[in-house]
Amino acid sequence: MAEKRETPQLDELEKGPWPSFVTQIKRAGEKNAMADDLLGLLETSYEDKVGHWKHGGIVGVKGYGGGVIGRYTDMPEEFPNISEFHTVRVAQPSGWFYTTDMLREICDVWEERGSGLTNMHGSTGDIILLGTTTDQLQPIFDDISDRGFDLGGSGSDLRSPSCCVGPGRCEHACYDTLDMCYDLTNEYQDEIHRPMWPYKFKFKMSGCANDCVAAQARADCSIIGTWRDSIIIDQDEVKKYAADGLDIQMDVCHRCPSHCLTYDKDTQELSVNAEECTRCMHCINVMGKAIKQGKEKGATIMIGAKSTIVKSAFMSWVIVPFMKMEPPYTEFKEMMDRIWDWWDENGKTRERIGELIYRLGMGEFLRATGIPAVPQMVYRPRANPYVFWQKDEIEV
Amino acid sequence: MAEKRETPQLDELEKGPWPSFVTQIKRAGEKNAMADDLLGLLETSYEDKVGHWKHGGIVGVKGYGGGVIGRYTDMPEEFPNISEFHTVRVAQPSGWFYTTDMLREICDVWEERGSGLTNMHGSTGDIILLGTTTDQLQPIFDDISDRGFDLGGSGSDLRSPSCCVGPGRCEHACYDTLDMCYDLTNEYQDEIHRPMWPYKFKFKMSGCANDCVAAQARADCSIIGTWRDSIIIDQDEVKKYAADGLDIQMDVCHRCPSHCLTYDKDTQELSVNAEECTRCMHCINVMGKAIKQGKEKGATIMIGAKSTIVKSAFMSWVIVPFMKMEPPYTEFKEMMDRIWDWWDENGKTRERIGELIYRLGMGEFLRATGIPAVPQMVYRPRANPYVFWQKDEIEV
Amino acid sequence: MPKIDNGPPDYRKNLPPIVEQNYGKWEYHESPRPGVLKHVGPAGALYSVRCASPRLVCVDFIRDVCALADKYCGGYLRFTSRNNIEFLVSDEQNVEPLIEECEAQGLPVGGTGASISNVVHTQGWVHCHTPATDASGITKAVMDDLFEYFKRDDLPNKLRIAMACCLNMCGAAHVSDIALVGIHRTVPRMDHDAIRKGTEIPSLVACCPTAAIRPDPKNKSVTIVEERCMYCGNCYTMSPGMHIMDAKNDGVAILIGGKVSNARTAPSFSRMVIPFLPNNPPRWPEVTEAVRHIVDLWIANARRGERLGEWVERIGWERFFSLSGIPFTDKHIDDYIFSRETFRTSAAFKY
Amino acid sequence: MPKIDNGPPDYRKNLPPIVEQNYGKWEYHESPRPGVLKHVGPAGALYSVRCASPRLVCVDFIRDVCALADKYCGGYLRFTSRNNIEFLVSDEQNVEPLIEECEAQGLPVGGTGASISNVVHTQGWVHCHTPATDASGITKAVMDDLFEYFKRDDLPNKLRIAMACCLNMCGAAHVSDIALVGIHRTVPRMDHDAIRKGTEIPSLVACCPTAAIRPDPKNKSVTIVEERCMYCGNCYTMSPGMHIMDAKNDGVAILIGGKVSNARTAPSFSRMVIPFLPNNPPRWPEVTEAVRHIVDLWIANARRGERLGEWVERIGWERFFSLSGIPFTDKHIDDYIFSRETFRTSAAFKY
Repeated sequence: MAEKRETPQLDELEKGPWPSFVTQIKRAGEKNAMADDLLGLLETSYEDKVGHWKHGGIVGVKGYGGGVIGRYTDMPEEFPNISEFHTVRVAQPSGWFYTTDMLREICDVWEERGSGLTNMHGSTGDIILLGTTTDQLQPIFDDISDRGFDLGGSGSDLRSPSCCVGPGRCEHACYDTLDMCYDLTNEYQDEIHRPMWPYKFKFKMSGCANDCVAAQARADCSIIGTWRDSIIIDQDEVKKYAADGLDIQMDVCHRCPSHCLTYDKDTQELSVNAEECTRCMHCINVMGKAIKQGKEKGATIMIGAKSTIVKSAFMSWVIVPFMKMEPPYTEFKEMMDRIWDWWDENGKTRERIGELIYRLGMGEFLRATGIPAVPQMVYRPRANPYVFWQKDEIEV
Repeated sequence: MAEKRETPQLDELEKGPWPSFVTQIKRAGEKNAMADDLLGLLETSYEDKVGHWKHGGIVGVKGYGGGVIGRYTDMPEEFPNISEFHTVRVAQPSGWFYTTDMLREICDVWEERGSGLTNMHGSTGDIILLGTTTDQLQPIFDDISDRGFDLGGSGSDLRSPSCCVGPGRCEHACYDTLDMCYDLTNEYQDEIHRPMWPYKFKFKMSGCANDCVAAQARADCSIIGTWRDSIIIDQDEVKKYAADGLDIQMDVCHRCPSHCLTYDKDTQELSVNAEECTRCMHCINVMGKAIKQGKEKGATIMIGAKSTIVKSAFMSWVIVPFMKMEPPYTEFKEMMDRIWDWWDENGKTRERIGELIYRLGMGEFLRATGIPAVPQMVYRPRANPYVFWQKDEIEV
Repeated sequence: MPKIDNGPPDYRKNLPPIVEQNYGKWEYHESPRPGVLKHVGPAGALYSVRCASPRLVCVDFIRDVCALADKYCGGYLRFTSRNNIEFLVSDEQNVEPLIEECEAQGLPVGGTGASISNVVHTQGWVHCHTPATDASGITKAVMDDLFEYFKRDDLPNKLRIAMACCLNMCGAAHVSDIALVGIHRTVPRMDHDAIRKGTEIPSLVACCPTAAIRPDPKNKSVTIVEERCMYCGNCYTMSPGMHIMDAKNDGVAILIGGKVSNARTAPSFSRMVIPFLPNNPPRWPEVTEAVRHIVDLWIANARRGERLGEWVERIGWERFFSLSGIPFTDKHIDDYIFSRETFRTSAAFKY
Repeated sequence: MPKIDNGPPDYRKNLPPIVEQNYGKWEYHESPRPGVLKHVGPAGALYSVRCASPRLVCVDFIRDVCALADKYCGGYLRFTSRNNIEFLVSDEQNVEPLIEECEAQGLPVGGTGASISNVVHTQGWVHCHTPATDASGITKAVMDDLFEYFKRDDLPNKLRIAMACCLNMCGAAHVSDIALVGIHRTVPRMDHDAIRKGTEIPSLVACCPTAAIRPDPKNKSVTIVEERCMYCGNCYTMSPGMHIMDAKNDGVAILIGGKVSNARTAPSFSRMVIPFLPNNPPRWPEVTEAVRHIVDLWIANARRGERLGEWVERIGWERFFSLSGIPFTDKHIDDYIFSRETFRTSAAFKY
């Protein structure tokens, strides 16, 4: 290793109580020349206030169309060790549960063949192995595959599905998010590894409407756990919350969006108008020991979320208010096939499913996929009279 | 007059307690052949379920570019008396206040030279004289002009401004809607009578946020009376309402959208957190004797409303939260000149001002017209980062 | 001598003395009974007696009204924005006799306060060139049916009905508690001769909001991409050769929940609840029945003070559909420019 | 032997015994102290100790973490979607010693419940090709400043911060309580040689959301209508010749009030409150100060249980601006596709 690099700007970011990424790069840089060059490049960016990464060319491993993202610095002469500095996406286990043995396997491969730097994890959910050279890509894949790992998605394909902690550690999970995530990932290996669509597609699974993986905001298909019957109230537990000083009237009933809860201060009993409940999770979040979800559990299927580029950010909206969600998820998968077919048929390049539905209309989407229209799909009906009447609705 | 027409369908519409338009047409038809033919044409429409009016050609009177709308039936042989059946729009007095003498003058002209049928009034506010022949148009204008009337607007011009009853009969009027309507109508005679714009433009003036002329929904520029200081509460009158059985807590405080009112049941006193009041008129509507508007009165100026065709219906939005509104309305008129200039410069054919602002952006509109941006213009700021930065905001 | 740019009559010359004296100084108003408003100012009280009119009226009707105004109001009257007549009575003694005489002449008194006032409507088959239905006829049929609610003022709040005879939705139908809208449902039948003769082709092409109309230079006419047409009829306004009226398929849609006042909640658009009912003249029974059903549901379920739309928004539109039994279809879901904002981007809803 | 389409590791093999036994049968959870969650099921309790990580970590860091998990958790741990590490402790006795050792190793324990948890962020200058700023650096600076709120769990509700290094807004910045977004502000500098060499011109033209890019066949390149460009950088993604980074003018915008949970109120987008702050590395003092100001205003004014956006929506955005003293400008008003729905079509507002 060369003499110690001067990084006066980055050194400032080792101060303060929050754990420092600079310390991480330095630590890797002590034994890895790529990481050390990264430190130098980053210090340069901090000095001149621009990034120094160029577009990737096409890099990959045998049998895969994605999973690796090419990246090259625009200062290869100053920082030759990162003239190639590609990312490898490794599919994470459901819920990011690990044994330390598994993690060490990845660490060993990456120490040998890459920069030794990672993101635990990337925004989509994968383990991100940050920076290696082109010639190491295939050996890296071979090594991680031997150790039971696989690549995640990238490009215009199904991205690695991800899910909340679900039944693994949460009393609110209305279906098995961990299992469904694992099931779909295995079912759709081809769609994940070989880009074939107009653009990317994401699944995210949350066990309840608290939506701890932000599925509604980020996944083209968001699967949100819910129930169909009434919440269940345990009056003894209600009394305990009251005794512990919870202001049930104010903090629970008053904040309930549909005002479906009534609290009797004298008897300390809480009752629900089940029909009016929207299952938003608020009351359960506040007094979970006293209020439990109903027994008829499943999920709400929503579609369309994406980030800002280019036609604005979209949030997913309801397409199926309630679906039982049990292995092998046949009803769900059959619906997804119809949706993907329609998207594949009609989508423009780089058009997400939500943008396509917006462009062609929900009516067109529903008719093509055979999903029945229900009022739960909208906050409110259309304000214009511009209905596309279909041939069979018209007298000839 | 020919023998009595058979109108079995329309006869059904003379039954029932609501006053019948059929009776009106029949009554006119007794002495007017045009009205009688109209009855026959309408019965035909009731039989075959389509309208029988063609596009108008261009008809008019000397010196005017609008105010008359040409109309011809597509069944001139069956109904020769309405082969020409044009509409004359006559500008109404502010607030539709009339003396019976004035009304009779119009009736006399119209009985002599038209069908004898009118709309009191058209949707925009004009007196509508319904149906006459081309050769009668100039004489009609001459006659009504002699009697102190004038034509209203039509086509791509300023349409006849209209207003609520205002200070003429309402304690809520925050400015003199009747005067402003009369003032603007006189100020803009050229804009009303000689179409010169991309499309139509409407002013409507409401004295308070109850908006009794639906200005916010219908006028390109909606002028809504408001006040800048606090509502004024008369505690003696509050007590009277309480004594009369009004549930002040429920019907007033609870329904107040900003919950700025507090009622003390014991003292029967009502108090306001003036800063949080949005001046929506609810509490004043419910207990107007006890709650009065503030003293610093004026209007909120809003822009953009239009009906559904073609880019959806728009409602007006705020461009000036508060403006003093007193004759000669100089500040307002100067602003309108700048707005019209920009619209005239940038608007496409048949593009209303609201559609133009939507197309080019509020930022562009505000910069061009010199209206300062204020948070009252929006319910909430933008959710995207797509700001059009201006040259002077950028470092070169 | 006729004069150009005369301007409208000066309203100040048309104000009754009590109005002149109380002008801008009104203190409060009361509703002594349905159809009568009492406004009080320092100079005393004004009683306004409100009567329905069919909007389409003949000159003799106006003269009859004038005779009543002469007899009871010193010759002063006004009209409202909803086509009501208001007799401006300054002598309380005249109120009851005037009401009696109005009712006797077929001028029903009512429409004030928490009632159903007169319908704002368009011309329809009477005088419009793109109507999908008649406006005056439906209005008459609906108001005959709802007559009791014009005469009462104890509904949850006021209810405003508008009737527009085509998709132009003239007359504030887009912001009414209940909007009846004439709709076309089929692609325009093209009369190529008429198009060639009477039309500027580029304007015709440009006017189509969905770009369904394309130039056909060979024919000096246009073609229509049928599946893109949403039957707005804007092209018929541009060209007499684009026949949009269709006796078999034109009809009426019902939109509800609009409101224009700012009181409590922001102004809001009417929303489609019934995409189509057939044209069934002379009395459109399907339409009157549907309107009655919605009105009665509102009266039975809304809280005191709730406008129709405020009630529906409180309970949720999905609940409105389950409560009303009105079927929800793909046609209810917006697919136009601002559709996205109507999509339910929330997993919280009712059934 | 390497295998194609292996799929991810089977999560079931990575679950600690207490999780296997309570799987799907959890009864409730409690928060014994900030940074610790206690989940209880029929087989007993699981304690999760949550630590911050910088997300960008080296393999030795992971090994250190593994050593702790071996010592206190039988070799089991997990990560959260916000880049936190969670040690899964089944023996309550191990909780305090583990916490002590974490803190000693610079792994702060916190981020549970009504706290500010770890920041979700993007790569920034570290590894992205279109960044307008660094992401890790701002995150570090902001969290140093807000450190106390990571350690406390008595805020009005949880607060989620996201940092995206460009207008792509990766990483759920569009629905965060506070979103820091790197923005470009100048028209791309075109390198026509690079465009000619490396770009499919029609795709480049088509990718521009505002149609600002036009083909220039003579030059085999493109031109830009400058006043239409809104600097999204989408063209740079399509062509290496469209240089969007600008050292002098790139910087950071702040959007607030987004939320993704359905509890109480529907999920909502973050909204722009500060259109631009300069890039001032290494510690971006203007950004940390602005974030601190907003957080402290929320803590001082929100009701118990109110997310940042719920508080602002309750008091009104116009009141947020008057209360915060943040200037409102033309840049705050949307002028993109769905702008219309943000315009205040109501005459009722605060000052």
